[in-house]
Amino acid sequence: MTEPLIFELSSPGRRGVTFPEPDVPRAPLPVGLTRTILPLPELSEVDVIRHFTRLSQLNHAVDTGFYPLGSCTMKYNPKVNEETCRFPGFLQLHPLQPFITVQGALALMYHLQEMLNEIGGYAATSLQPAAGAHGELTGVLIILAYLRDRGETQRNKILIPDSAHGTNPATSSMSGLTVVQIPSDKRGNVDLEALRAECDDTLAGLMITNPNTLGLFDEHLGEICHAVHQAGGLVYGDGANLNAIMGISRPADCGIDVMHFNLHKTFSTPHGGGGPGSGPVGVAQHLVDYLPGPIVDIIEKSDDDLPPLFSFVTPPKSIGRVKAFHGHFGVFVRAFTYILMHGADGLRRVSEHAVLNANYLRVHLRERYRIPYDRVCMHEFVAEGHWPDAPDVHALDISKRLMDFGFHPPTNYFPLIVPEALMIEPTETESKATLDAFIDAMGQIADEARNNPERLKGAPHKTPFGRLDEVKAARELVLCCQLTEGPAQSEGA
Amino acid sequence: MTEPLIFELSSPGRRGVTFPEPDVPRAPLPVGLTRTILPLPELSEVDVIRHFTRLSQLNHAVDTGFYPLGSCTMKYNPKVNEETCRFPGFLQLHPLQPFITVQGALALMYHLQEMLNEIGGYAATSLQPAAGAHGELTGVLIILAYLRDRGETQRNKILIPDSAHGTNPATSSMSGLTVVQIPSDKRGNVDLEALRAECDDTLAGLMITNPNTLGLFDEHLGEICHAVHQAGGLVYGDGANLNAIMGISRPADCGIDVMHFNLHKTFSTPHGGGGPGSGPVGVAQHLVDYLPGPIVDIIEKSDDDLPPLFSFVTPPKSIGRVKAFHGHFGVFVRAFTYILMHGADGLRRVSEHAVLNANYLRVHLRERYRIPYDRVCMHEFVAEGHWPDAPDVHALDISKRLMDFGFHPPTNYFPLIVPEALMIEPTETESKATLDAFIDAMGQIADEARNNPERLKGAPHKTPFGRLDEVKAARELVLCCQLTEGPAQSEGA
Amino acid sequence: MFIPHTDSEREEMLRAIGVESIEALFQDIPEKQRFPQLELPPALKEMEVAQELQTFASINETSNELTSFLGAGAYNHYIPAAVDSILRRGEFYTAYTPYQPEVSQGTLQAIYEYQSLMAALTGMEVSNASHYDGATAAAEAVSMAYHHFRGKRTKMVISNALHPHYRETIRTYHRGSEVKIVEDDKQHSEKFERLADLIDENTALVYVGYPDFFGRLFDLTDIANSTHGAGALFAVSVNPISLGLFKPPGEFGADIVTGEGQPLGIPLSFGGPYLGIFTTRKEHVRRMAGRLVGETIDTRGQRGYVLTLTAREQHIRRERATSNICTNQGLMALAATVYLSLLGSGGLRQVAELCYHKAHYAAEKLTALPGYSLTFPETPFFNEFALRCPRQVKDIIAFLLEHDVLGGYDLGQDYPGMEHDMLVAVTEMNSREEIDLLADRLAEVSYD
Amino acid sequence: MFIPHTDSEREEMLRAIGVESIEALFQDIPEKQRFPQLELPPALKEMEVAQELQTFASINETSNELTSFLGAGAYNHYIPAAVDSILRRGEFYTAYTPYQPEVSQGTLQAIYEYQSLMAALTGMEVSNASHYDGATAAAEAVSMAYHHFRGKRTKMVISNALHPHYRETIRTYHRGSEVKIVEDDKQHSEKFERLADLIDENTALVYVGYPDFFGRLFDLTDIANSTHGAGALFAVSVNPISLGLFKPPGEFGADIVTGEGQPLGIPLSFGGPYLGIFTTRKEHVRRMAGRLVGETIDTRGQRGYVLTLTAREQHIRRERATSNICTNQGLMALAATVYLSLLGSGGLRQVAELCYHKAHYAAEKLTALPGYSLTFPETPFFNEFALRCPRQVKDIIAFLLEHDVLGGYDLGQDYPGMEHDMLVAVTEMNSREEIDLLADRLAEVSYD
Ligand SMILES: Cc1ncc(COP(=O)(O)O)c(C=O)c1O
Ligand SMILES: Cc1ncc(COP(=O)(O)O)c(C=O)c1O
Repeated sequence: MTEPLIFELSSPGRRGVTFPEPDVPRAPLPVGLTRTILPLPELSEVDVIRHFTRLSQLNHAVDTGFYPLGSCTMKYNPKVNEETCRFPGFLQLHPLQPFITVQGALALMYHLQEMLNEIGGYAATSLQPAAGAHGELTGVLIILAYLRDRGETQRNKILIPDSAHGTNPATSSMSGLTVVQIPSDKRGNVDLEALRAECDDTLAGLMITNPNTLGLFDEHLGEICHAVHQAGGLVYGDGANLNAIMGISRPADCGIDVMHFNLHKTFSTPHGGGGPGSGPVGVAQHLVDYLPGPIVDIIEKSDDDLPPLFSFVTPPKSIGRVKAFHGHFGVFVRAFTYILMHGADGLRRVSEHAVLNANYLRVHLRERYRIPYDRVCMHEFVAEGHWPDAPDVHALDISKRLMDFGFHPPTNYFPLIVPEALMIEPTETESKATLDAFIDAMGQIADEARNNPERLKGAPHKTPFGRLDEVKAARELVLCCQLTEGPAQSEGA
Repeated sequence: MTEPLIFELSSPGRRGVTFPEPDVPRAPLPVGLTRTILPLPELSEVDVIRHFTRLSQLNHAVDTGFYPLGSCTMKYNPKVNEETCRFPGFLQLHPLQPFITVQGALALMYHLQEMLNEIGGYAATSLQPAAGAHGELTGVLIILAYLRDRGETQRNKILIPDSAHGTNPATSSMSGLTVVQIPSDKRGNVDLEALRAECDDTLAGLMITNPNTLGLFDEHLGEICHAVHQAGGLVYGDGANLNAIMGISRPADCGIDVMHFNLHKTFSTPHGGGGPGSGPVGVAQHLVDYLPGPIVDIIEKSDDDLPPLFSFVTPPKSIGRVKAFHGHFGVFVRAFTYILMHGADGLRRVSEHAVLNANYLRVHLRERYRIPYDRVCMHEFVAEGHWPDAPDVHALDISKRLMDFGFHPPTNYFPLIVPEALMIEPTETESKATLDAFIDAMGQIADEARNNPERLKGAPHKTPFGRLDEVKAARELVLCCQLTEGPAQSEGA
Repeated sequence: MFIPHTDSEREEMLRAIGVESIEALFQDIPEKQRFPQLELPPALKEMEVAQELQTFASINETSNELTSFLGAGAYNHYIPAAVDSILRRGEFYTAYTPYQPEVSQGTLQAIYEYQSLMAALTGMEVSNASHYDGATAAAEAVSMAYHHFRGKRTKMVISNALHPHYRETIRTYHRGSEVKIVEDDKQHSEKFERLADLIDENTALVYVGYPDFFGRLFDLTDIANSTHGAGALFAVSVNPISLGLFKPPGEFGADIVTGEGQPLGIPLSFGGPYLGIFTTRKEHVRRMAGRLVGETIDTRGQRGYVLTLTAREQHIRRERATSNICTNQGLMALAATVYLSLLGSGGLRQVAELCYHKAHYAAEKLTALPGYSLTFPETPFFNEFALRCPRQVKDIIAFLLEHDVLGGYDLGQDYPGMEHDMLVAVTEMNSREEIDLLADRLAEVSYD
Repeated sequence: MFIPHTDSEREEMLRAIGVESIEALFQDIPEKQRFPQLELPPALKEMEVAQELQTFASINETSNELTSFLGAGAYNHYIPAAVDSILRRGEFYTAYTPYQPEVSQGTLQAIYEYQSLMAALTGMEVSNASHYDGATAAAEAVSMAYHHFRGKRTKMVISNALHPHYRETIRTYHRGSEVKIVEDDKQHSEKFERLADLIDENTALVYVGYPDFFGRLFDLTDIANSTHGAGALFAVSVNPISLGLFKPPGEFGADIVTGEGQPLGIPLSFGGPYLGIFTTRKEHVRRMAGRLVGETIDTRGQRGYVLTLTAREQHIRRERATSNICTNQGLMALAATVYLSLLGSGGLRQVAELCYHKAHYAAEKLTALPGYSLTFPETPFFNEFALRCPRQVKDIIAFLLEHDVLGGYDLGQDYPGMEHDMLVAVTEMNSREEIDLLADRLAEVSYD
């Protein structure tokens, strides 16, 4: 049963919510500026609730089952986070209230900044960026501002490993930089020679993801950073994979000058069906002055009786703000709750078990799937979803078939350096029982690839929808609907 | 895919929630009293959330679709109710707090008592009863206390129409009364002659449901009450069907001495998968002193500056409390919110549209289904789920087949006076579009009864479960499970 | 709003019915009684009603704003956020009794799990799907005992230390029946001698609290034996949290266990809705009141669940039903199920221990104050104890309230002669500082 | 807790992997940098963390406790309870970007509906699935205009009355590019003459606010014509609530409409997460950034939805992508979708009217006070207006705060010379009494 569109459920004149009559005189409306038609759907509250309740049930989500979507850290989102972020003392704060009225919120942001500094090894962090990619843009602009400040206007080249996420090159070109792609070596590390060859005085820096998108900790990370620094460049760290290394290794200690955190990955804030995220950016001491503002600082130290006084300050050479207001505060509250519940040991345990789970899957799956860079991995690994003796079966077919077992598929076709990539990130919140069931399903699929490939090509079979025609969508480009009379109720039989 | 039992998902040593270590010294435990085994399941939070999320999706509910379960008033439950009842100022109140600290809660209860008095026409209302049946018990005990108080110990007979809900006779025998069943007449009213014949000096009273369970307003209600009163008995009103008559007719005005309200039906509080309900009991002036205590009253009137002071008081001849504390306060908050949102006109509109919807369905369904007492109905009506020319098809088959169209079936096999009863109560919150879709489905089913009866006998087809073997359940009586090793994850294919 | 009809739809519907107006649908109602003008406050919009209710709520002082040591049958425990996140699912809370199992497996399996958890927790064999609360569960236990002996035994021997509300509810429920309630007095010794003395061959049931209203825990072996020796049934009312640490009544041979389930993840909410626990032995299942879920299979061979033994219930058996109960506490039973699933055996034990240790710390602190002592110094207790005070408890409570402390419960309200005894409850929510604060405040209370 | 591993499971897993200990999995990390001891506060249990966060929250004074007239880009509107009840559904908020449409139709259809609603509201043809907020949506509009002219036009003419944060964000985003931002001054007349003067053949984009930062509403016909006359694109930043009452930018010929979606059912939450609205004309769809959902069918013939035109995006096109955006504001877009579905055209119009009438009542009341006047007396406004005050706004705000009133926004912070101008916002949440109270308080403010 498909669900009608909200517009198709509309009946003219119906009302879901109404508001009081004005308690003030009506003012005349400006002539010529008022709108004549406002084609929004008209429904009762029950229609709206049913519609979205039924829609929700068509989703796979962390709350309904395993979601090993590589690079996305689909860990469980603790329910207490959803309560704390809704405390009226947080939810009903206007971003521009006088700072004296929001000391609790500022204190929370300050402590979160400090915690992230500690986890990453950084001197300062701005919470403003809205997501990972936004953090990248912020970080690269900081690098550029730093270099320009030193008069190094010729530095316009940025190095990006071929395993990098698409946001890295996209960010770089948004920032006006020229991207040079660096190949990976046989062990899945950045090819050190290729990198060194590009380390000249046009170098602005390197964007590196570590652990990288193969799930591997680069064995030459120190040398890589050293080479870039030697050439006068800076190193940007894509922190998407921080979940592997909290309390295990601090990016700043390894030479990464600036990095974004993904609160929506590492720190358990929900992905929201696509967002919101939050991508705070941490920087080493030499970049502190360039952070986007404002950030929270203590403007009067605490004394015996009084707590410290917090306020917003803008760093002296700030690149400027990267969005309105102060960032995704509601996400901060969740992440702060999460960090408080874990402490240093707890966060290390998180990373340890994320890595344990990934390796457990890896050693079991390599019996049936080729794993191109097969060494101890961090929080994720990449398998090949293809076999020479089952030429018609592709990673996509495996993914679709996994849905029949109640699993969300791994990330497909990324990173680009592995053909038919299946990028698998179990996270630490999954139990051995779930991993075992996934291993069984993957085994059965490997069998079916040989015995019954049609079962895979036709998958999924047990989901509410079969495969969707993406070509038709792109060709016809029906991107929104109009108010029409439509079926009000889906039918049986 | 069936969902494993919570016990089957357990892994010894796993923890969903943990608590802090004691901040006080440990006290020695009493010898010989401590427990050695505590066989509860052990899961992580994500396992628990997934389990109950998946379970929930196996339910039909008002929030997922039409639920015309007769006699249950499955109207939409406004979402704002779910917020107001969770305000910390309500949720975190202990029932035994000094009354001076709970004036807001007492004021709310007082106003709700007054509102119910006004809606029913009563002199006083106790909010204590937990549900309809509990209200019945309360009301019948009040009648008995009143009669006994007047020395009428011989009055042990209670009259109950044959259309009554099972709780009415069950209540009566719990109260020590002898039940005499009164037949219905051809128009679905209480058979007045039969009633009069039983009106003697052993009569304690009559329990009447009006509108009755056929959905009909008894055409002789005044005469019925008069006859009972003449004989020295009292009239109890089962208020299950109040949704038809708010602002239309007040039970007390018609001669009903005592009645329960169902906040979980008429006043939109959610049914909770079986409860909680709330069954406040309203009484006419002569019964006021017998109400179960405590009820809320004003003990100091308001004056210019101060609001009135509310407190609990126990009526002088109270039958005693019928439960611990003061009733289902969380349900009161919802009902109070609902009444405030409607006002007098709004409640009347509710009843008007409940009746409109029922009659709209009735006139359409009578084209295909026999409606034994076919006259203008109130908020519901009863159809026969059987045709002479489709002898194998029964009300149950129709009900199961309706599920395939996304509808919850009507109430089956009640009231007992209609063979193969399908008791249909749409409520006012359903739109014409939904009713039309239901009419279409019922029409299609009437066709299938002749053309394709197997389709009905085998129904439902599109639900996650097929018909369940009730005989096996009653024979084997497996009523709880033990800790066992079980499948941790359901399987595909 | 909640009535979706547009004007034109309404017209169309009236036309289909064949009447001119909605009013015409109400001809069966005598004109005199038709369309009364109700006097109710003017209708508020959602936005206004939310503000209005907030006003009511904010007038109250909550157990969170105050430092609370109030228990007496309802306890301030921590409720993990996951509990409410499940209870807020519309599929659970906007469904009703699972009459139609094919579209109600969520509710049915959850009830089955609830039954299993309650049986495990109390050490019994079967549980029903819930009663209204601890008080009505107790009243239903009395009915069950009465029916068990087919009315041939009418005496119910009930400990005076059972919650006063429960005892009163039992009496109210059985006003109209032949049942005779007898009680001992509160001072009965650990051996329940006074209670045992009341048992005779007309005794159908012996009822005790465990912990009792004063928080006391007794070894129930002897009283269970005396009861069974007289051929009567033995019933125990429990605080379910205590069963995380203490022997379940089933191990003492209880025939019926009832209790207030509120501590299992259900908010205080000024007294309700709560949860009536009811478990018993399998041999009594047909006389047990309330709904019951059993395992079975469906036509596709899948394991599933249905309401079973419905022939006991009012909608089938009518005046011969075991009880009139219909709507029960479904959602509250779900809360308890989720709560126990989250805590598991380790978590429940932890909560029970925290309550126990903190209550004992409090008892030690408070009895160290001059003028204060334990009312029952010899008896073990769980998380609540009676404290003999140097002044009338009602004055002490008023004094404490001035300092934003919700003192305990004034036992003089229910037990004449105990006007100096305060029932003090401590849970995992009370910190050591709060207990010390209580001690400091109580130290300030001068002698009469 | 959140790591489900029991000790024995951990052992078994390590054995399967073939390592002795978890530490052994981290050999690739140089020892020197391995296992730093982090200094973080000690771990709290859920029960403690809930209390701790409550402490942080309670230190703040909320817009509900105070009487608030603060807007300036974020508004205190009523959010119907049904919105959050949908947002709390785990199926929505714990899913991610719907890469796998077969198990993501809930999210996909909701986005499609969001796109449809935004297109309808703004009077445009297509909408993306969201940007981070109104500021970054504006910055992306500038990028789009730049790419539209393939870098051949580099000048962006931006109204100085666009939200200061948006203007700053645009500048930050385009620090590294050739884009040149030019602004007029805030005093431009209704005809946008000053802005029009800046347009030339190198102009790619002209950007105005509607309402602008000062709450003002202008007829955009002429400036749209001037813009198009020069061959440039015309972009408008909106407050979506105002579009319940006022002509949508599409009717004025806008090429791009952006805006802050927060007023559509999203809580203030100290500034985020909010919602960046972005709509445009179909011809520009391939250069629009962000995700996009399109209709299609599945193998069973059912209508369904997929992410489409993904070739524009970073994960396919990498350094040639339209933007780097990946994670967006999915859940906030859902909030707006539910909000608009609940209100419908009637409800949205009602909210817009309430804001309009109340703001105008406030303007009348306040300008009747001696020393107060409208800064822009000639121009229509929506729900916000600049009030010229007899004293520095910063003093007025401090004075009002003493009386628990959150005054408006101090325009002097962004506009030198406007230290006496306060931006006052009024929504349906402000009662007449509150407005009168503000007037009373402002009357007490004496002249300098
Ligand atoms: C490796 C990597 N880098 C960057 C990003 C972009 O982060 P965001 O989606 O939060 O913008 C992602 C997102 O999945 C990623 O996996
Ligand atoms: C007519 C009638 N009377 C009484 C009851 C019992 O009410 P409750 O279930 O609230 O105890 C019902 C319940 O459905 C009913 O329909």
